[in-house]
Amino acid sequence: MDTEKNPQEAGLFRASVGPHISSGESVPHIMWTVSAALMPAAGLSVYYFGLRALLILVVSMVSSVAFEALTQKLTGAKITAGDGSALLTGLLLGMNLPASVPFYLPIIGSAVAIIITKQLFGGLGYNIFNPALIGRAFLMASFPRFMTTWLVPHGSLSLARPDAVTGATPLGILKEEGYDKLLSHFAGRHDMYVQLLLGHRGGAMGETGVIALLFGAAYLLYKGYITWHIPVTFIATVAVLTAVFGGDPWLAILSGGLVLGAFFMATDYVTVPQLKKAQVAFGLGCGIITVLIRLEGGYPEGVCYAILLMNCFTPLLDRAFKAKKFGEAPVK
Amino acid sequence: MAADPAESAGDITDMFKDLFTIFIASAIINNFVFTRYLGLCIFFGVSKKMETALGMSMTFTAVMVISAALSWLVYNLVMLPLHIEFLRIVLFIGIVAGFVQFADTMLKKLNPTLYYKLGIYLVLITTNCIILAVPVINSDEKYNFLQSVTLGLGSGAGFSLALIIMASIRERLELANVPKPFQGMPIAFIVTGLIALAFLGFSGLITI
Amino acid sequence: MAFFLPLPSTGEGLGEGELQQAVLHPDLLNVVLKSLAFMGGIGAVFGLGLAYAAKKFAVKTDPKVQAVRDVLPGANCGACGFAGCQGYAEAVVGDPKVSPGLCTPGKADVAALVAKITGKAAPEVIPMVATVFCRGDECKAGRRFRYEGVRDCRAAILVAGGDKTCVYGCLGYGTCENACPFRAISMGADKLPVIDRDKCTACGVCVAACPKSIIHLTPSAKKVHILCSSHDKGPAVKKACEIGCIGCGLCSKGCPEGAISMDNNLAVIDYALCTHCETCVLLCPQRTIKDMLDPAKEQAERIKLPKKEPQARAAGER
Amino acid sequence: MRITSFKGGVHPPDNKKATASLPIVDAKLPERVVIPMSMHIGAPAKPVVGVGDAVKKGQKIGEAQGAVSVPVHASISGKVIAVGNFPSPMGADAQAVVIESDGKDEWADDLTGHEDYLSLNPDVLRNIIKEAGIVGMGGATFPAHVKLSPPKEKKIKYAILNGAECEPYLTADARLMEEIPGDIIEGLKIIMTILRVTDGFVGIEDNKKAAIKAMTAEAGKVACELVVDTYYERDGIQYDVPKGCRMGVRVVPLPVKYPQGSEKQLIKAVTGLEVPPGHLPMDVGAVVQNVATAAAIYQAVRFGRPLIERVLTVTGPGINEPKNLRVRIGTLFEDIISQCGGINRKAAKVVMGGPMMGVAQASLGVPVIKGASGIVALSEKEAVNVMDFGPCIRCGRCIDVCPMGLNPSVLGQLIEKGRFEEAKEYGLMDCFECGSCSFVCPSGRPMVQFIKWAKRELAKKKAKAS
Amino acid sequence: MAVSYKKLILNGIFSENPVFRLALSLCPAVAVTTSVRNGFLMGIAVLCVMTMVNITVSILRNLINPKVRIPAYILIIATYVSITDMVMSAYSRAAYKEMGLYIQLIVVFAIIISRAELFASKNKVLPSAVDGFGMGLGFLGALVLVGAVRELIGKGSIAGIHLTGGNPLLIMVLPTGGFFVIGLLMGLFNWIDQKYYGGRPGGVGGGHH
Amino acid sequence: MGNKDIIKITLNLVAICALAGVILSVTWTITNPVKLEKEAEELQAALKGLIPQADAINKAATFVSAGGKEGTIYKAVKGGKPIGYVVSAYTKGYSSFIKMLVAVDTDYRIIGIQILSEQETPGLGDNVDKKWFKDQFRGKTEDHLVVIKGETNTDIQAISGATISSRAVTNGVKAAVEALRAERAKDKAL
Ligand SMILES: Cc1cc2nc3c(=O)[nH]c(=O)nc-3n(C[C@H](O)[C@H](O)[C@H](O)COP(=O)(O)O)c2cc1C
Ligand SMILES: Cc1cc2nc3c(=O)[nH]c(=O)nc-3n(C[C@H](O)[C@H](O)[C@H](O)COP(=O)(O)O)c2cc1C
Ligand SMILES: Cc1cc2nc3c(=O)[nH]c(=O)nc-3n(C[C@H](O)[C@H](O)[C@H](O)COP(=O)(O)O)c2cc1C
Ligand SMILES: Cc1cc2nc3c(=O)[nH]c(=O)nc-3n(C[C@H](O)[C@H](O)[C@H](O)CO)c2cc1C
Ligand code: SF4
Ligand code: SF4
Ligand code: SF4
Ligand code: SF4
Ligand code: FES
Repeated sequence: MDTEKNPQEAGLFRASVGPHISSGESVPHIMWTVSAALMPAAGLSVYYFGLRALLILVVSMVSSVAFEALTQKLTGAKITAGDGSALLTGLLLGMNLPASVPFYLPIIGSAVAIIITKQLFGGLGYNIFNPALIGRAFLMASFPRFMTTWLVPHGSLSLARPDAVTGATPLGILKEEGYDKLLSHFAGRHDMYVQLLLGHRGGAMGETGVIALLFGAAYLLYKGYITWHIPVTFIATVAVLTAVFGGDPWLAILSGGLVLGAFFMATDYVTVPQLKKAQVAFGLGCGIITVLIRLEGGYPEGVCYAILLMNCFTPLLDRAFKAKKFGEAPVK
Repeated sequence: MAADPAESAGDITDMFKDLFTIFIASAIINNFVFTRYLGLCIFFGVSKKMETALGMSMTFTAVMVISAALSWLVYNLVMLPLHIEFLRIVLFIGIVAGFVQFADTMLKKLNPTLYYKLGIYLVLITTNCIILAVPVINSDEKYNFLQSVTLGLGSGAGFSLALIIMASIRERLELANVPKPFQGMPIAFIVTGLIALAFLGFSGLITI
Repeated sequence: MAFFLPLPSTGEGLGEGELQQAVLHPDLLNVVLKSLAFMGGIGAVFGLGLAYAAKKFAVKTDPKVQAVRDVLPGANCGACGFAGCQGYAEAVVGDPKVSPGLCTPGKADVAALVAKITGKAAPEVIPMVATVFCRGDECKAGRRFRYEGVRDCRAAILVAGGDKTCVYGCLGYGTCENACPFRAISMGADKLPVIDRDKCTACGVCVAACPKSIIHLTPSAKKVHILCSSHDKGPAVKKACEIGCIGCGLCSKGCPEGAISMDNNLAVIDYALCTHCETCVLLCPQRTIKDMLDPAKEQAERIKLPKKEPQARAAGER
Repeated sequence: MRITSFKGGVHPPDNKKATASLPIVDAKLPERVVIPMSMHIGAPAKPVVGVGDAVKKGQKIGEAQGAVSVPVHASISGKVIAVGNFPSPMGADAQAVVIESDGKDEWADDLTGHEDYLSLNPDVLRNIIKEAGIVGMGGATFPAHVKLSPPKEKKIKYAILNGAECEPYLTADARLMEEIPGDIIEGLKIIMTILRVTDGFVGIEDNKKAAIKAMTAEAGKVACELVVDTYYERDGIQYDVPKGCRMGVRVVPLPVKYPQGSEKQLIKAVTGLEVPPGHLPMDVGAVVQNVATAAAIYQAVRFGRPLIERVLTVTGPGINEPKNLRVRIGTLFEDIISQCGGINRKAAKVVMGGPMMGVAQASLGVPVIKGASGIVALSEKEAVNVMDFGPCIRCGRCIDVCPMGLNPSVLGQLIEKGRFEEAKEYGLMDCFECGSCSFVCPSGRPMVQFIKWAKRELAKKKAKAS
Repeated sequence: MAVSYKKLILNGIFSENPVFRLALSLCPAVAVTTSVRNGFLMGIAVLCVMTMVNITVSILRNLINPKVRIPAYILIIATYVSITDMVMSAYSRAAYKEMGLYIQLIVVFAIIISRAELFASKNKVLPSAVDGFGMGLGFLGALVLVGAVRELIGKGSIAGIHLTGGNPLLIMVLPTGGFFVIGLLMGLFNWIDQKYYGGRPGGVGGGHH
Repeated sequence: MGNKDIIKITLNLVAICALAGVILSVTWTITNPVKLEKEAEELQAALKGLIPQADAINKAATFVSAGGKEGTIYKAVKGGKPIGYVVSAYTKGYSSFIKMLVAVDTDYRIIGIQILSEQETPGLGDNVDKKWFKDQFRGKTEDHLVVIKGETNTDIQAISGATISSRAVTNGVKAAVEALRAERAKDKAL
């Protein structure tokens, strides 16, 4: 046979099955963009909670990436720690912590998030549960005291652990002391909404700056990196159910980690259903569980557990909903 | 049997509320597998495939309800009057074993297809903690007949839910690149731990 | 609403209330009699029920199936041609025409056992082993283009029939390695599969998996092989690969047993006739013929061959 | 008047500028052609000439084998110098006849045309088309006469010409429509005559304004030639074929998105009908042919000329002088490229067809076949490298774009683990390998390769079982 | 069947460890192993019951009709469990309070019935006793190991002796932590097995026989 | 299989059942008194531990406690005169019913409490059994049975991270005192 007819003297052609061109989208690009979209909120939390907040975020991100690289080295897998997904996990984990936690907490949290929740399942794309949220839930169960000690926004540059100045979260006050107490805490309903929107209140770092979160979320929606399905159903369900049970729906939306959770964590491709219809069901489930926990549960806040519980159902939802095939009679 | 507040109140809605609470509590909130850590052997054993999980779910729920009912009857109508409560472990497990063996023999003959689908699970049921825990709770808590049966049904439904969730997750895991030493049972344990961690969100779901 | 289920417990209670005299000082005889009656009753009910059910609903099962199933290796490799070991067990017991010697991994021992259980005659089983009929490693045969895609030989042939210069040659993406249920295959550094002849059970899974059909089962006692699969004419082979069979026929002519025949430009050994005389090994100008009897000699021979850089055949790197 | 198109699809950069306005030019007469016996779906033709035979242009050199097969013709006059296995652009080597030119380029003597072709019996027409070796020139190379012979119980209502040309880079069909709209419409009329349909459509993507204009003008003439009214409404759209016409041909501008040119998607866009999974276009009463096929049919029926040449686009950053060329079947890629200023250092990958569905070539020593719509030399940067694709991150983009409504993410993962049978349950067989999924996948997963691989394994298994 | 007693015992501890290899009787392995002490007590209870059951079944093996084999074995197990339960409730009250329900649940531990069925019903008394003892030992060992790890991480102590200061990982003494510890230990053992003994992947089973 | 087999199988099972019944009833007759005695002893020890100066502490009344469970009131007598009461009551905690003894003097001032059983979270809720927590109740009157998060000398300081359990115990104590009040109102002799 004739193989000598190689016209390209410089070397060999490349060959593969088509398509031979691509949209140019890549995983690192997506991950870094989502991280960037979180920066306004991260910046705001540093503004409110001081340098310490920055340090917690950095420790969390660095340790996540380090654990990712370490496990990949140990298991002999290709090292993809730079693809931004571990960084994003670290960032989100950090944003889920109060600024007052000791520095070893984000490290333990990243270890659980990256090693147990992600790499033991095969790494990016294979994990069943949201790594950052598992990290948070793990820390919550292990160090409930640290995890429920919230800082009052103070903008201090000190790095010491300010254990004296603690403030309750709005939902905590709501649960413990009631709505009226909460209103008096904020000097009025209108002030409360504004303060919540601007994030001037106690809470985990990433929960506070709702306006900054919405800003980042809008950018991701515009870029098409996330779609409205989960966030909107999630938030709407919480608002409606809260109203039905006699609560304040706006407070329900603006307080707690709902905005962060709905836009940045309940949208993690890996751990939510793929199909839009299934995503709506996912958002609905998240909303119901969140309200159940907030109103009846042992915790003041339920977003984290709601997403994790729905993560359990993701494979089931993936099975239950099928796309309509071209030419098939529409499925009911 | 002991006085039960709902019963003595004689209020039908209260009774249904009470039964509903028992059902939801045992099926979801206090799911035996994820919050009580019972029934694990079978849970891990048959959750590899959705098909087996479904088979086990149906079989288990049926056996659960029947054995809860039978146990209640014998315990409350025979053992309590005779003051031989100390035989309850023997009795409860005896009922399950006998019933399962009976159903096994019958099914094999009467409906072989169903037998080949469900038969293998029948035998496994006798070695499931929940099957014993439920009658024990029923007698401990002095539940009435309906409450006992509801607890049986709820526990069965809860176990089924756990199995189905787990099976769907494990089927997805078959596409994942779990490191070799962790394939199979170890990763299943980790998954269950993670689900249990998520179910902690339900903990304390009580009014104070 | 309180969704709250009590944990069952026995260790909880402190004895409360006045201790009943009867309970505190039970009458042994009374208790024993009550228990006896109760347990006897339960036993009778269950015993009768079960025994009756066992009689009424008796089904025959063939214990032989289980017996056969127990002696089979349980690899479910499918070499027998049935759906797993259970399938074969049922077939060999149920169907008199099914031979007891179909389980290749089980070798003669299992065949004998199965024969004994089923009462069939034990067949003669020639032990076989898998052999790779290609020696064109990265140095000896090059690549035609730069393949990009899934690292699997079956996927790689989708692109222009595979990237090897020799269209018959081993692609080296290790499909056989992954397919072997007994982990008998490993990909060598030269990107050719190496078969561990001790681990290989001749199940034939790799034979079916290889898209180039260059793995064959050969009698494990026979150790001289013509390791090439190319049916190309001599000049084409020479261009594509250094060690391929060029169809010159020297071996065929030289073999004192007449064991080698030419099949469409490729020399083929009839293992029934080969006596390991090694004449052909020495005759082959391309050194295609491999003698596994004497691996040291084989090694020495390999070293003698001029080594080339991988892809030397290609017109160099871009 | 745009009808909703299909759901999904992608928008690759179209890159057609380089050749869109270049008129078709005739390529130099090749000195040697390598004509594969298998340029169509179905059994390869059997050579009927031997080494040393003298042949003339249009002379039959390969005989069709069976129903789904067509004959093969010499594309130049000269001498047969070899019959054997030669590299083919479709992959592995295939049997081919090599002809050395005598420079005379003489037609064979026995080729006869028909002036009054529309009055011929459909069976006669079909036979002419078959004997002319005409296969689908849109890429699928399905024998045209088979498509034009639907079983009696299938009532065909629409004859659709495919002028979508949705692949980036390619402009051959667009040029044909601009330059010889008459041939194409005549071809369509022959098709309509054979199928006895009154409704002809030409679907053209909206970015080819000149082609739409030329074709609309030509289609308008059809409407005026013949008699009988047809007014009808379908899916809320009024189709009014002017009074006094029997046949109507309508040019339908299509939304610009890939793979608009795929048969089922085109039918959906033009008629609003969806061909159910596992069914053929004729099951909804449609037959689709490429515009070049229609032109070839006209050539064969009118002048008796078999399919021995085709128009293709030679383009891409790796080609020095991109062109639209009319070339003889069997001309080697290297000969064609040398007429386009040669290949340059940028070329990393040479593809026959478009960059989405085209077949990458190992070398340029392969011949042009009937289904070759272009030769595209892609640059290192734009040719995607799938060697180190990552795991699926379940982003769902592929599901959104799959025009068939499949779940390529699951398909890819199942096949990656060797679970071909299960992939079938997820609609493996309905995938027509358009590559939209791989195009958008941020992990660069080669779904099309997975899918082709699985289909092949399943076919092998089926063949073994029977 | 020629059996070496040493091999039988080692078998129970390593190659067929009820928890790590056979994945049987997992509930107590998760639920009661919050400390070395609890694991030890549970293990001892199971060890006793298992040995006695195996002995009894082996003695009675020719007297029990195969048709009612399973119910009969379960009755035997239940009897021994009830005895353990009663004896503990009377004479070892502290331990009994901590074991709570799980003592009664010993009845359904698959490992016991499976050994009765697979081994004791086919073997003489002494080997059966040794087998039961070995399996029980393996179970005991597994529970103590899991208990030790959890106690160390979750409480910073081992067998009640405080070792570390600071804030321990509370979650480890929650049952959730039990799953993690067992999963990770299983993985570790598999890794050792695969690395040094060339074991099969997914070496742990999880069947009921 | 004939009818004889049925009888044989049945007898087989009956024999085993009977044997089990006999063994168990013998064991029970031996162990149960011991168990009950020990339970009684433990109860007395617990009661005495709360009001050591009493001559005798005996059951005096029952009432319905949390979750419909039975609560008991014991009366502590010294020299024939009541010096206090011990209430055994349940309260709904974080994840279980907490059972406790509440000792009260005749003026309803708390003498002390004892946790009998609980299944709260190890490390969190189960800290209600810690001495410092229980000791807080000594000498408190009903008015000061209020849980405070943070330092307090007058009220009950919550266990940090387990406010629910702390509150449960405190409310349980309050409920127990109320139950005692109610029972005494009903039964003057108490
Ligand atoms: C087995 C087979 C039979 C076919 N039969 C017909 C037919 O009878 N009529 C028809 O119009 N097309 C028929 N086709 C052609 C297909 O409908 C389709 O046009 C062809 O596969 C190319 O389409 P594509 O380029 O969109 O892939 C057949 C195709 C195959 C594979
Ligand atoms: C993804 C995809 C894209 C296609 N694009 C075109 C196209 O742009 N133009 C075209 O004529 N055929 C295209 N085809 C082929 C058509 O499906 C169909 O086979 C053809 O139009 C039938 O005409 P033919 O048999 O005359 O080639 C495409 C097929 C596929 C699968
Ligand atoms: C795993 C887990 C177990 C818990 N167990 C208890 C418990 O036993 N008792 C309790 O009061 N709260 C328990 N909690 C609830 C939280 O710690 C809750 O935030 C706390 O009760 C509120 O108290 P704080 O106001 O001091 O933060 C538990 C939480 C978790 C995550
Ligand atoms: C839109 C979006 C949201 C994400 N959200 C999370 C998240 O909530 N938690 C997390 O650990 N990783 C998140 N990631 C990163 C990544 O998907 C995650 O690490 C995978 O779950 C790891 O397999 C997100 C990524 C994207 C693109
Ligand atoms: S022998 Fe076959 S399967 Fe194995 S690497 Fe070579 S080509 Fe691939
Ligand atoms: S090498 Fe081939 S024949 Fe031998 S055991 Fe492996 S797969 Fe089977
Ligand atoms: S799955 Fe097939 S049809 Fe769907 S986008 Fe991918 S290649 Fe196209
Ligand atoms: S586009 Fe790629 S990464 Fe996204 S779901 Fe599809 S296969 Fe997975
Ligand atoms: S110990 Fe096996 S199910 Fe509980």
